[in-house]
Amino acid sequence: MKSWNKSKPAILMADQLPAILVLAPLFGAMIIGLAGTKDHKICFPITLASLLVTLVVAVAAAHQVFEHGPIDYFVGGWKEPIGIGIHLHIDSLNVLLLCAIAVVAVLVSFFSIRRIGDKNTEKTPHFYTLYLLLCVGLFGITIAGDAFNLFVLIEVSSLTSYGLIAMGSSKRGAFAAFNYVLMGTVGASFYLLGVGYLYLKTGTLNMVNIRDILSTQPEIAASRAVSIAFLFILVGIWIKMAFFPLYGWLPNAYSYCPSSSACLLAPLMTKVSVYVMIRVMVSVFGLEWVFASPGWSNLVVWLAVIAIVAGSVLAMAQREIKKMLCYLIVAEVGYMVGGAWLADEGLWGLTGALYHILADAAMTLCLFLAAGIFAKRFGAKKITELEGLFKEAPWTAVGFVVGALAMIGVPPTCGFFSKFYLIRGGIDAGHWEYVVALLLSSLINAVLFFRIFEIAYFGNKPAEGHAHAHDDEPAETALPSSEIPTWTGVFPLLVTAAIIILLGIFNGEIVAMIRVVLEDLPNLASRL
Amino acid sequence: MIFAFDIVILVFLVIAAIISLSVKDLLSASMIFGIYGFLICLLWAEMGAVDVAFTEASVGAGISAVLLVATVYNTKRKSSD
Amino acid sequence: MENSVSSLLPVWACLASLLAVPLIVLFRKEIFLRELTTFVAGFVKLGLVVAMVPIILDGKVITTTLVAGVSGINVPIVFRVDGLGMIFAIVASFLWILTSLYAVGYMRGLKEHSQTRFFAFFALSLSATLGVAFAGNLLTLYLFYEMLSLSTYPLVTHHQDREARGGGRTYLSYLLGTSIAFAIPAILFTYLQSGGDLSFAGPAILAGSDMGYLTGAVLLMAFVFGFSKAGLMPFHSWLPGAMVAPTPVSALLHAVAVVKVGVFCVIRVVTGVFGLDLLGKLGANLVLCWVAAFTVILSSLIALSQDNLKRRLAFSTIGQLSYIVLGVALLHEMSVKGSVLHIAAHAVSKITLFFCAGAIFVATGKKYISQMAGLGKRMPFTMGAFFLGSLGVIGLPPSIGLISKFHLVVGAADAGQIALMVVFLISTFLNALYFLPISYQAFFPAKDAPGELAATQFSWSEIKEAPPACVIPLCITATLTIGLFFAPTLFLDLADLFVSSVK
Amino acid sequence: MIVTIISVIFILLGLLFFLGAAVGLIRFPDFYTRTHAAGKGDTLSSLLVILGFAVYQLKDFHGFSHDWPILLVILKLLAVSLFIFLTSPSSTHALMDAGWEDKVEPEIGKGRPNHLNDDCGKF
Amino acid sequence: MLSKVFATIAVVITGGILLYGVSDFPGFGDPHSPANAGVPGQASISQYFITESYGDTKVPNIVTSVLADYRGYDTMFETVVIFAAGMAIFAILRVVGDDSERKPRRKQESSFTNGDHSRIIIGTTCRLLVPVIQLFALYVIAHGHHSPGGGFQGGVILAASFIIIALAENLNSALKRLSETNYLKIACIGILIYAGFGVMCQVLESDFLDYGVLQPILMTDGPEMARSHSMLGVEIGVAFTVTAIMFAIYANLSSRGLLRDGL
Amino acid sequence: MTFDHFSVGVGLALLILMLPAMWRMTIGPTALDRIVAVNVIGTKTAVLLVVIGVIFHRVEMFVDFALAYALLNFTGSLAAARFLHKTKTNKALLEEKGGTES
Repeated sequence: MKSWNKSKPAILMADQLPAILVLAPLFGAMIIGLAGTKDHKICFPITLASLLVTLVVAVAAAHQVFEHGPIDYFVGGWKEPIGIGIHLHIDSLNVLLLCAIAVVAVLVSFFSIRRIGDKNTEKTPHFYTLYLLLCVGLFGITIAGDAFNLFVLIEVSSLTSYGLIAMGSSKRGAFAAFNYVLMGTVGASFYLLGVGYLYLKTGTLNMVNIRDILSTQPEIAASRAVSIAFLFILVGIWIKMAFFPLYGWLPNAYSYCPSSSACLLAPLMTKVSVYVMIRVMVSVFGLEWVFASPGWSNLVVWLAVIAIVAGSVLAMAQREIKKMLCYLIVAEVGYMVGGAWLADEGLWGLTGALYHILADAAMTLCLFLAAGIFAKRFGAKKITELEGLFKEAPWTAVGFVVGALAMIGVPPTCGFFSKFYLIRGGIDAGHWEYVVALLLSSLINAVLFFRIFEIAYFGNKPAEGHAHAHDDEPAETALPSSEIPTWTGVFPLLVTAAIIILLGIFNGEIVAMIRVVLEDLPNLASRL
Repeated sequence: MIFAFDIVILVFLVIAAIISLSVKDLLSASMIFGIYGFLICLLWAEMGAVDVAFTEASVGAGISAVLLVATVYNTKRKSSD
Repeated sequence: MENSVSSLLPVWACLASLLAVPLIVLFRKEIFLRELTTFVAGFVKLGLVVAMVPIILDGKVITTTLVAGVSGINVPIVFRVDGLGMIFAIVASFLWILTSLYAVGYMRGLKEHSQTRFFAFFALSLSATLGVAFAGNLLTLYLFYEMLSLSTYPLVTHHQDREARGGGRTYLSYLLGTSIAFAIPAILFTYLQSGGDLSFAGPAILAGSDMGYLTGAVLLMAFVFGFSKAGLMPFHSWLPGAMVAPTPVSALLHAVAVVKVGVFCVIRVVTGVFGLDLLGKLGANLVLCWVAAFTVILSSLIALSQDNLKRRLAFSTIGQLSYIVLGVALLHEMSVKGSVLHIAAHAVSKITLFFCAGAIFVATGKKYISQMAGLGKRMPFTMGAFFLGSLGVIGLPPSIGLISKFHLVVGAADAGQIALMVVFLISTFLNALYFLPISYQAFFPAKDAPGELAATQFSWSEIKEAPPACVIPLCITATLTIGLFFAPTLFLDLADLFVSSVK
Repeated sequence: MIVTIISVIFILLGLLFFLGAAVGLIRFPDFYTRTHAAGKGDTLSSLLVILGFAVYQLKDFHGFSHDWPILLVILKLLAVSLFIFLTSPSSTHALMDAGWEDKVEPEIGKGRPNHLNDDCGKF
Repeated sequence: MLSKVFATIAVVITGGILLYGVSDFPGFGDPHSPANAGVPGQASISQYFITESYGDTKVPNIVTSVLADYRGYDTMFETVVIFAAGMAIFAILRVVGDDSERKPRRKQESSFTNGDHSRIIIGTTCRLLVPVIQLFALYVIAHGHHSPGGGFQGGVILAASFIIIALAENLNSALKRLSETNYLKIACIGILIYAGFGVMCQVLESDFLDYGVLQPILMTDGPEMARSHSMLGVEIGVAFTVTAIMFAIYANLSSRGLLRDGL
Repeated sequence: MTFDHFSVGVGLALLILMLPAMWRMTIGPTALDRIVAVNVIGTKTAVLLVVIGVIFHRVEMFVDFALAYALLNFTGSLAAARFLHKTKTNKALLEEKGGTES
């Protein structure tokens, strides 16, 4: 088959959406690398421009998906037989995540103005290059329709995130990044091993193809190697998403890195990994294969329960805001993994997990932005140092409160609705332990955040001179507030807060979008 | 017959890996890691994965050992465990 | 099957105080305008509520849909006013005006800080209260319930000192904690069980569903403990803790709004979610009955041992709330009616008592009962009102308390629960035991009492009545306690309407 | 056939030297002697082996016109041996030099005066 | 000590599971294994590559055509991985501007050793070899179509030649040949070349990296040769990035980001 | 016995001859001994690649690897030697400095 002989209609921009999604930030990064070292001022506009392009493209893709169905893109035109080339795929499962990534990236880029280097602004272009490359990786992961391509892009995102985490000037940050490198490499290797095993049994790397083979060839689907492939892929992704026993790298990595890196990584990395897990479950192995034996499902849900409880309890023990938020991420990952594995008949758990990916991205971004602002403007890193800061920075306080309420799960915010769907799935599936864990974690969140509110709201002493009170060299010192334009932090924060509420109000529409792809799954209810 | 190669190379590979992990002197460890690269390259070549073997040859011989030595040079030479 | 009228009145009634919030904040420098706003909003609100009374008495139900269906859940946010909601709304909005008057006096008298915040959140919590009163389904009820918890938190922690923060912490952790841990799952379970219907209109939500005794009992207790504002016993300790709040807050919120919202929710759950038939069939109500009975007795005993007046009042409130819960749990027509009436009766009399406690604090700075001997001669109006309020709470004639208690006791007897009837009677005796001695000592102090008082720093002779803004409201409520005994028609009619609708 | 025999002889000779180098690597007493054995022996023997294989390639060679790729291969093999010939001794030298600088004690000639600790920088 | 025990247990378990799966594999080199012959009822990818790739691309080395054309998207991102690694190391290590807080720990060395003889021997060898190595690297890059090799391997070898310069003389003389600003630019240009080929295809109204449509620009005999030529171009892009980044990593790593007095 | 068998034998012999180097690498009293052993194994690898090429009858392909090894194999030992030189000079520098200060 010679692909270039096929008569194509005049190609519209619309057909090229998946490619543009990864190419725009890639070109942005390269241009910054070429020209940014000379003139640092052009870095931010280029970043913003390329991210805005991706935002537009993501929205256009969403429109396309919901109007005309999934987008399939075959790189290099290698379409037939399926699997020789690389297949990019956008459907309702991932298009919302694409929009979320684009939005988060745009918002955090504002926050990162003048915040990156602290001491060494010379590294500004490198920061933005890594930033854009991370976006490339995340977009690429999300649209990948090929198991190996997914691995390559996981590597892109991991390597850039190592760099972003270690960019601060603190030793602890570098050490945390090193831990992350070790764990991340192990995770990526596990994933690769799994893909290798899968390839040996199926002879293809294309997700659609693998799924076809596994559903039509029962002897292959039943083979040990495929099960082990699944196990390794799963464990690899779990390491990447910091699922419970494998979360060790996350708290330090996200709390000792520069604020703007944390704001970009915390909302996106783990969520995208969760998406990868769901994609692997839904599109590569197929849910009926994954849930064939209930024992595994029960085991994973129990692990998720432990993750939720442990994350919440460990969060209670923290004194630093960011660390606390990091442990909350661990708990939230437990929500999503548990939800995805509930195996209830209506797939409400999976729906909830997918919705929670979006919701949690927004909530985490909101809280990390607020924590970043507190750290930057007031040097407040420990919870006790927040005293009286709600009065000093009322808008930041508004954003923080909205994020916290969403985390607790107060109704108009998205956090409530994601929990609603997850609990619904839990009840349907009869996993009461999961329901109890969710509620317990909400309770602990309430305790945690109201403790912070109390300190920040009632403390009379305005925070000053907190910055020096650390034993180690601080990752970032408080700059005189005149140096940072306040809006760069507050604007993205308030937008995020608004998104949290909008996500909650329009949750029905969003869930309807998410369920488009789940409805298409072959008659799941009868098999489970 | 080429199977014999397999066995010998794999055994050597294990030996090289264990030695490079157990040696306390990091300079030696990084050089022994070079041997690991050689053997892997041989393994690929012997299995017919020539492109991979070539990559391993160029990286293993040209770059990786030097980078490791450069790193050891800027840190401690003795391993602590 | 029921006459429903669509009207925006409940929405405006709810909004009246909500719209006052920005105005209050706006006028934070103009104290007079600020307080005027509060009063105007209060009267507007009362007017709107009263305007609905004829419609309700006509046997109709007012329904307003605010949001057609919350996205994703497909449950509308609906206001639905029936007899029960009406009683509660009247009581709350009327007492708000009095409390505002009282609060002005109290706050000025003590020169409190952050008064703007105080009045703003006060208005906000009233909106939430009316929202609960008018809630047409479980979701709406829950939303306003949580809104009330959050909007009263700044009021509870008004003093901002260590004690206030501790109290606030207990307050929020109990209220939010139980609602997250018990109420949400219970609501979700109901939602799934009923196939997405949470409305109070028509027959009870779960009336048709088949569930076992255990499921029913667990679900009922999850609801009751989830709405822990009702103060049932293992989850009651937020109430004494919240007494660190300024007295107007304690008065309105912890005698009327917050705690009554709790029992209101319990009544809604028993009548609207389960339905009397289903519960009677399952027999699950007995669990609730005994928990409530236990709470009644134990809280009365604890109240006896308290020396701090406000704490004694708080434990008394816990007991009285359990009367209401117990009445509903008996499932008898008479006792349910008694419960509904007791919402009004207890509100009027207990707020009098709280007003008195506050007035005493404003005038003398005293908090402890043992220091109040002989106070009746210095503060005759206050202590007189206190006596009348005590009568109302104990349920002695001539007070509205007698009517509600009569219904409760007769209902218990009719339902065949003699043991529970005895509980009512014992508790009434205990009530008398911990309230009447206060009044008695105030007017007829023992001989050695003044000596003890002399040890305090205040000069005994300087004590006068509290400022008129404090005294007038408490006189009005005391009068009401007695007056309603003679003219209870309105409340009786509304309660009848409600009882007949759930029967 | 002759080509094969010649190449086999070369290769066997190379293996013999390899064996010698290996024995030397194990048996010699100190670093310098071991380096000597390894450096000299390996270089020569690898040269011989590769030369052997290069010669072996000639067996398919029948004329320039269409067998020239074989000549290219032979050329490459010769280049391999040439580069081994260049690099191996110089790396041996570098190591030896480093050992000298690092003051590794020679075993042989303990009785003789040791110049190692004189002034090593003045060569 | 305990952690070592746990690590051992983890390793043993992981290895055990992997071996357990291996027992299920098709035999080594089995022509009927799924990877080689495909699954019944499905087109075999390997067979397609073996039979069709020369016709599609006119490149004898199947591996190269798979890497640079069929799966060119992957290869582009592998190059990006390398670029990102370089950037990350740069972002972590490089000390820009005022480096007074990091005192130069080692004296500037102008030669390999103190002794002249070593400098002569090593220096001469390297001077002889470096051009050969560079030539060889170019050969590897260009010859990737016909034998193993290509942009990545060639780039590594090219970088190694610069590293040898740095080792034989010192870092500065290597940096004189490939300075910091240059290697950063070269790395970016390499990826831009690669992505540029893809985007050019898009401009000519085809899919990303569909080299066939470049025929009018490259003026080749047919789309197959256009693919072949584009692959060469792409390999050159890879080589640019790999060379620059590998050398950059060495330079930063060996001198603690100071770019002077390195190893 | 064909030449292929002979080549396999040569390959195995070369592999076996790596053993002494391995042994040296394991026990080698100094780091330098180990590096020498590494060097030896590197050279043998280059030769072995040619042997494998002969066995596969694709010498023209495998000779490229051997060439790469031949050209690059000495970078490792060069770096190690340089390392030892530098640390030694460094030590000397430090001692010198310490001497002048005291």
